[in-house]
Amino acid sequence: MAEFLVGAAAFILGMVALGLVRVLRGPGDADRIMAAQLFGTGGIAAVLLLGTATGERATLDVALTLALLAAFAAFAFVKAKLAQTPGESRTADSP
Amino acid sequence: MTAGTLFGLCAAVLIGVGLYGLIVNPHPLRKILAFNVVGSGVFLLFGAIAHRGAGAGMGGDPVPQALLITGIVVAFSATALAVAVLLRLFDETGSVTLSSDPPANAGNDSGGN
Amino acid sequence: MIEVLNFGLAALILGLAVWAIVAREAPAAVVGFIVYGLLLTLVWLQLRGIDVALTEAAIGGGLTGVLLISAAVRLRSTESAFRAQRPAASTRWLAAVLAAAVTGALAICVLALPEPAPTLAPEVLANMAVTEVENPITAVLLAFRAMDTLLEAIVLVFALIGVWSLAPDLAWGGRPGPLQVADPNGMLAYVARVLPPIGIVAGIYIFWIGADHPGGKFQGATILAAMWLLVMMAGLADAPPVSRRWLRWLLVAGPLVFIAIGVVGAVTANAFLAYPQGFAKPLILAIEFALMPTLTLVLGLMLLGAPRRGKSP
Amino acid sequence: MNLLLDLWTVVAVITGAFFFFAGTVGLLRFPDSLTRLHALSKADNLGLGLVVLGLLPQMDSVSAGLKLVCIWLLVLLSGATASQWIARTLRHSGSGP
Repeated sequence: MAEFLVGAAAFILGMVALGLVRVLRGPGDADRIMAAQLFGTGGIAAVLLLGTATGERATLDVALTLALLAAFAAFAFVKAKLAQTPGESRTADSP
Repeated sequence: MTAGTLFGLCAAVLIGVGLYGLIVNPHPLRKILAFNVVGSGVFLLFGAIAHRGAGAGMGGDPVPQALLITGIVVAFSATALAVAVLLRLFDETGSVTLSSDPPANAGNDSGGN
Repeated sequence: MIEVLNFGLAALILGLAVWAIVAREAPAAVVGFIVYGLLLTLVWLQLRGIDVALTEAAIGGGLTGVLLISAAVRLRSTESAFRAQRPAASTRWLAAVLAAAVTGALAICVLALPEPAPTLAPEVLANMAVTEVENPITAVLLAFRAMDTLLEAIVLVFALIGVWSLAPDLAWGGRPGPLQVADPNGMLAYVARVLPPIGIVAGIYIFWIGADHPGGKFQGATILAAMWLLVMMAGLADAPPVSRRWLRWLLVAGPLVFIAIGVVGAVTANAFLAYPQGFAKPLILAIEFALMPTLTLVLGLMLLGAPRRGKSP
Repeated sequence: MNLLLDLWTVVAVITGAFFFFAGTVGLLRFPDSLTRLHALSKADNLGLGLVVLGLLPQMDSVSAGLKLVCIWLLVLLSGATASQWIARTLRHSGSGP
């Protein structure tokens, strides 16, 4: 079982790593953030799989921390981006 | 190859890559980024050595691992201070250089330093 | 299989480090660096340093990413001027040779490390019972190398003072960070209401289990600081003015309690920061409790930067 | 029983991994940013969700299982918000429809 879980973690990491091509190609910063977001989710899945494979329960807490902070970079990016668009900061939060 | 040796060698390359970036990237923010790459390389090297010291039922030598935690937090505070200085300089002057010859006029100054 | 994973991780990390250096635009480089931080977390797990992985996940993946991506987006307009300033080919070659030499020397050192590896793990294990904590990392941080942790807490407070001292005269004593005007019914405001209660519980949980399992005050404080930041980002609460007395007291409370306990140790146990017999665990807990608010505030305020808005905005 | 649970883990994890594959393909192949954003949510919701469901029988305590589900819900919450926010910058910068 452990071998299978490690293999699955490696597969998922390989997949989301392919998605990083978007970081290289862009074209916009938003596409890059998306690739990072996908990698974050894949990374959490990999941490869970590896933690279960080794039976080390504390890795769950690592995944919990990652999940709590996963979207912060995206939030900060959007905030900074909207603050730069003139006249946008005031209506920033109304769709 | 053991994980310790593999990531130790990886760390050595990271330090080299970061050092190169620190020298050749003229933009201060990119220098901060490169500095962080060097820093994480040093931490990783330290961690690889800690991993070799596994024993007594522990996955690694706990003393370097504890110092790593201290190091990561201090590196973050140094980065935050550097970024704050940079942003303040930008707010004040609209550019992020201290040179008397601002880079905006340096378009014809190709080559040299 | 695990070797394949490790090699893949190493290759990805190297690729992302190179990307963070060579990318044309700073935001693109920073995104690469954020992913790089996440990968480092995985590497720490592979190196069996779960405490370090937690710290990296919280600080390297979370706070540093927020700090750098905001700065990169703000400084975007300054980048084009610097592109003309690329150093000459000779400089680049010299830098490459220097970097390669450093890498080579370090690689030789890595390969020539002594066998068997020197380790302090058995000694930590032998002496851990005295401290009554179960997590060896916490035992090292707060008992065997408590001086490092004390100095680190002081360094953090000094770094924050450094950030604050960048304030323009008019804004001194005012609130740090930009004024956030947010729609109370917006999406971010929604997350800023739902996530922090869970995050605060998780942060305190990570802090609390630190005595016996991987976790501790740095990781817990980082999560709490991130939650505070989220609430401020959404505009639900404003940053406190830096002249507030309670804020300043909380900022120095952690190091002061730490030093006080250290001095008590000097009197009762014959060494600065030594704990009297049988009181180790309560004193360690007292230090952790005192450091927790200090670290949370320092980490959160450091991300906000220098005070920018005067007392009456 | 044990074999059955293991089988469940294998099937769910493989299906979850497939959705990560699908998310990556979408991120790489879809023509514009908003459709790529749509591909992202597949990995968030289904990929991680199935991995979590698959790992549930391998947990040795109820609290560990609860934590696992919590992690998934947190990713769902922040992932959905982040997507919505990224979409907004796309609209403002004019690269959306």
